[in-house]
Amino acid sequence: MSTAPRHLPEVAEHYGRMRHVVDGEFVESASPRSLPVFNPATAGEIATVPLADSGEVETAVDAAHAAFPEWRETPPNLRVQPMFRLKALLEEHYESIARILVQEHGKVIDEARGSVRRAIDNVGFACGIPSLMMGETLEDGGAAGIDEEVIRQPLGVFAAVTPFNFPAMVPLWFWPSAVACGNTFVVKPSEQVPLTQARIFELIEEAGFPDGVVNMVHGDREAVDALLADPRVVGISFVGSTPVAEHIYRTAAAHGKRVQCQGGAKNFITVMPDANLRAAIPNLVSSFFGNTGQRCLAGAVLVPVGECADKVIEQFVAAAASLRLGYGLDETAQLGPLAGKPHFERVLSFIEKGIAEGAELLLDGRSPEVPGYPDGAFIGPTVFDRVTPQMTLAREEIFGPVVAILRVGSLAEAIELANGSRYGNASSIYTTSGKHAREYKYHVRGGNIGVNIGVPAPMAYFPFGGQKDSFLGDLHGQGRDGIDFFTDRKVVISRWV
Amino acid sequence: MSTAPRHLPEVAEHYGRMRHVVDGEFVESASPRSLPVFNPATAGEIATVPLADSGEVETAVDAAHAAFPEWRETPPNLRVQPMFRLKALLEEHYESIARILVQEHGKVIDEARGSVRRAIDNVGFACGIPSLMMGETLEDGGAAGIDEEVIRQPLGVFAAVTPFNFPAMVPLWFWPSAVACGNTFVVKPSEQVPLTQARIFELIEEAGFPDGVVNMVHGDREAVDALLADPRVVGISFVGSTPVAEHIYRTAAAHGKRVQCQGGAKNFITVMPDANLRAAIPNLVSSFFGNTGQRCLAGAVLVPVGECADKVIEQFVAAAASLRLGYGLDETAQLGPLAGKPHFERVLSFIEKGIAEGAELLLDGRSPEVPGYPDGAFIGPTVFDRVTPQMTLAREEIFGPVVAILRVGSLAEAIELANGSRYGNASSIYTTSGKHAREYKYHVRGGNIGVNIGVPAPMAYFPFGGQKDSFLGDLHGQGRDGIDFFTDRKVVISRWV
Amino acid sequence: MTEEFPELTSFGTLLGFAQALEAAAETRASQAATRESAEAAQAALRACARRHAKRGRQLERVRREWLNEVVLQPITGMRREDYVPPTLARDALPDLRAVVRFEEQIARFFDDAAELAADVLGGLERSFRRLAAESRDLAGELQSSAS
Amino acid sequence: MTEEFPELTSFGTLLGFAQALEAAAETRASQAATRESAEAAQAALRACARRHAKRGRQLERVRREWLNEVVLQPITGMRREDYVPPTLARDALPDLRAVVRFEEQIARFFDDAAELAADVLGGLERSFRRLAAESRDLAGELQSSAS
Repeated sequence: MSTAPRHLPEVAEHYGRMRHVVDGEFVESASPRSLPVFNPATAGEIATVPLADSGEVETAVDAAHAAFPEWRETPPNLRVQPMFRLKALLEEHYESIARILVQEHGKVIDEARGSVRRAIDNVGFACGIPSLMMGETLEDGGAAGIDEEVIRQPLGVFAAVTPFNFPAMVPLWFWPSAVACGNTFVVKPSEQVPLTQARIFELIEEAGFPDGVVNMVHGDREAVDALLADPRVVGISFVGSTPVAEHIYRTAAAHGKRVQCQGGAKNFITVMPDANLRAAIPNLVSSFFGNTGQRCLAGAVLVPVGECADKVIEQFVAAAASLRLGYGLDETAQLGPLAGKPHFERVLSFIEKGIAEGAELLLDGRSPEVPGYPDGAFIGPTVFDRVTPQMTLAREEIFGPVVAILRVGSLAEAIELANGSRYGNASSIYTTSGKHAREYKYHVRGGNIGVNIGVPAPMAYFPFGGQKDSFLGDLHGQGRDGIDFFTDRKVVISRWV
Repeated sequence: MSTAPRHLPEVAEHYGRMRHVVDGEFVESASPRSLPVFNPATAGEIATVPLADSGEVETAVDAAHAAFPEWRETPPNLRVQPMFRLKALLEEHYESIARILVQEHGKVIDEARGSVRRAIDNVGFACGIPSLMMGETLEDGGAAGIDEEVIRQPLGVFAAVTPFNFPAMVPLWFWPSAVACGNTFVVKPSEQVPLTQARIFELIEEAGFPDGVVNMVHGDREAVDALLADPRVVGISFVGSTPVAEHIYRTAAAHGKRVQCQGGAKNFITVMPDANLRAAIPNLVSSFFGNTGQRCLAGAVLVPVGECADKVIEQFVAAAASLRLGYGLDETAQLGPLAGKPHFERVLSFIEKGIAEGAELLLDGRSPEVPGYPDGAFIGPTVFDRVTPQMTLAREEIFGPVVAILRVGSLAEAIELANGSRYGNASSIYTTSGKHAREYKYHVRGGNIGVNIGVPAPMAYFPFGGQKDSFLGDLHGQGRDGIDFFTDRKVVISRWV
Repeated sequence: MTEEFPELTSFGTLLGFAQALEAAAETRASQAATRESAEAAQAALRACARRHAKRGRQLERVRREWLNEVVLQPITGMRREDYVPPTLARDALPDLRAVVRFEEQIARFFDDAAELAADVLGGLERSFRRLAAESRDLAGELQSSAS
Repeated sequence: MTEEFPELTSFGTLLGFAQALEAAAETRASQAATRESAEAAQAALRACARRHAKRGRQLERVRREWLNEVVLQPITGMRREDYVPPTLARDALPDLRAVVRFEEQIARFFDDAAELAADVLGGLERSFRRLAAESRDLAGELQSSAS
């Protein structure tokens, strides 16, 4: 019997040089440019990722473009058969995918598992395409003897450019629905975390999709620009920061493509005096610090309302202070490192700016002690009180375990505060009052509203996307929105004379 | 290399005594009543099926009733996880299930495989419940500040009573959707063909549904009456003949249950002079003789229109005459035996009545030579010309490889003829004219219309059911109709003051 | 089998712990069955072992399927030391009474876990309560099989 | 491996026949690879064998997933004898030329099968046409690897 912290074994020490997946084959990149991939907890190098040049991207689009006509004519019920097999394969390899994810990203194993679960759920959703893709018909819908129907048709090659914070899940928000609808696809995972998606692509191959239907290129901005410029790519899905989202939205639109871009976030979490704090505090902690704050749905600004502020802050800080930092493969760790050294430095600079601007530092997470991981990109829970709406801490996306507290006097003020942000990704309220909850979800501009839930992450069958500067486009990811994005509605009006 | 007919091995010679499945356990029946199960090709006994008394049925309903509250509160996305596992298990055991089906039912292996495919597709459909079961919401749907939403909720214990002609598929029209929606279920397969479903239940157990969620009792009318009378059974799905459908519809309704009953059929198949006969003839042959005529969608009355009649009949009879009868596990056999001796006798009596009533026997399938299977329930393709609408052959359901030809002069006459039948399950037209096709599908009263397709069998995600005396109830099986049948729509109107 | 009982810092570790408990219970009941001579006791112990094997599989599914963002929150209030099973001396087989005691301890674990889950996820609480109740039933059945 | 080539009475048997052809092609190409001495020819034969293994798996999926009621109709017009591969003499290994000839025969089979499927199911026709074209390509590649 072991009493030591439970260290799960790594799947491999080093994963070698990543390969693209083009036309059903894993292919070595010929590009001279590449980057090392690091484990952010140990700072050890665990792989090399090539950075595709535009020619390699073109080859992947070639394959997707060539595969489209036949895949599009494969009936929906047959298109989902490899999807069902992939669902089963992902379940079978669930644990090892989660462990690879921890190695390259740093999040703790339960968070990794949870995100693999969500990745799988998106594949499960896509298995329902025969029902979900149905159009509508109306006899005599045009006039007597003239029938009208609407049909959904796939469009061609789609591509997704995805971020570093959810290496398994975010690519799967897009390609399973797109492919199940009859499109073909090119995925470009974040060059910072290419390993998880590479493992998933091995399973995609095993599931038996026809060659060229799902392709992957590793790369950076050059690859993205090649995808944006290629006239055969009919649509782009992007998740990342708002400045990049704006670039991609503009460029894709200039090339006449469909485009949906999820940008940054600054999520306000309101706690009412009537909230049940016993249930709320651990949930708040998970909202602000889960995934080390690197969630587009993470709480960023804590807004206690009225007289409850001191009590809420006291309990929240105490709970935050007790979180155990560690390597994500230690099952008892509750908080992993930041996903990479550059991002780590950026988060530190926000903390320093907060101090400089005069906010009150209640909990300082800089230079935490993490035994065994002296080189890891760790920052512990950090909490600032007495933040004002004008301070950087209240306005800019930090994407780390850093909390800004803004005290307000009323629910109306809290709502006004949240609505004053340029972002509108998520927002939550903790309350026992139905009336307060209804007010909040009715008035707060945000794509995802939580009621006593700090991470209001829509499940695979619901749409996922923000409002205001957190989202550019109209149709969100996931759910029926995704199906609308990946299909064209064609109306057929028939008269037989 | 073998040149002999390819005989696939039987999964087992004898399957022993069937057991009920109650509360997650395979249980021996204590009932003193039982029946032998025969292989209709060899006439050999291959199993014994117990006939449950009402007490045994009650135990199964007990289990389903007890399992309901927790299953109903298991979230939809978790309820579909065992469904996904079952999908994978059915794929894995696809071939052996099909072979067991041939052994007990007699159809040829490709037909068995095709029906297992459809069974699996229904499980696949049910995997989409999180999307399919969604209700609708409207902010301020009641008035300013008053929101309105509609929620779908499961109801409790449902049961299905299923026929002998599709031992794998028909039970799976019902229970996967019902169970995915959060209900629990009791299946009573046909006592004539209990083996296939028994094998599927082994996989259901392996898939890990909670105990009591899916139960099975073997039995006959006594078991059916017990299900109908049990006040805890909230709904019944039935597929079989119209007289039994009427009994079940009436009795279930008298007990205040939801009920949907698919009854008999007499399907009219119209061939226009402009039809493409090269493509139509083999398709017609499969419509009339596939599954040895024991399909509720099988062609029964062939209606050639106008001058094409002689040519159509000549080619159709020639193709029918060349069909190769045999044991379904011989892969080259094209036509299996009838599913049982009593039914075999019944079909023979219809042929004799046809002769007695004066129809012209073009092809006589009585006493065919089937080498190696002298005791099999074989009847070959049988075709009567010059049938009149008043003859028994044109009016009653035969459910065997017996075709009645009625010649008509125009499309309008053909439509009138089809609409004159008390049944309205399926009807098909063969034509190259869009106008003829539109006329036919617009005017013919039938739940399933084929255009150049002789067996218009709706896929799992479309509703399956007839019109007129072929169906009693409103919501059909499969697709969104099934989900409506297995859920209640509850409207919630909220005002928070 | 190595028995690994993690510290209880999250619902993930709680479920990992629960699975380890089930595995330990299966082992101990199987071992005790080889030691007991009375047929009724043997049968009850074997049934108990089978039950724990099935529960272990169910908990694996619960762990995979129930744990999403909503419950990825830290937990406090349960100490690992209060629930780890007594270590087996080398080559010593547990007897039926030891199995009964362990079963009661398992029931306590799941009761406490249900309490923790109550504020977080109804389904998890209910699963834990059912497992606790079943463990108490199993303890009772084992007890009476010995007499 | 027993090679079983059923008579062609339905799309089910047609696909069973096609799978048997793919298995035979895989075997023959692998065998020929052990016999050929030129490296280019060996490599081409091994690639050919791998390709047929993958095609066999694809055909199994086509058989399971495409065959529903719509295509359960009898077929006529293709004679089994026209497509079965030449029997291998005991212990004799085929050479590259025999593999090329067989590949061409396979292409013919799929062309004829596509013709039959044309009236029935577009997807099936297209699959067969693609397999035929690919077999002709394979034959060409093998041919040129020998020179």
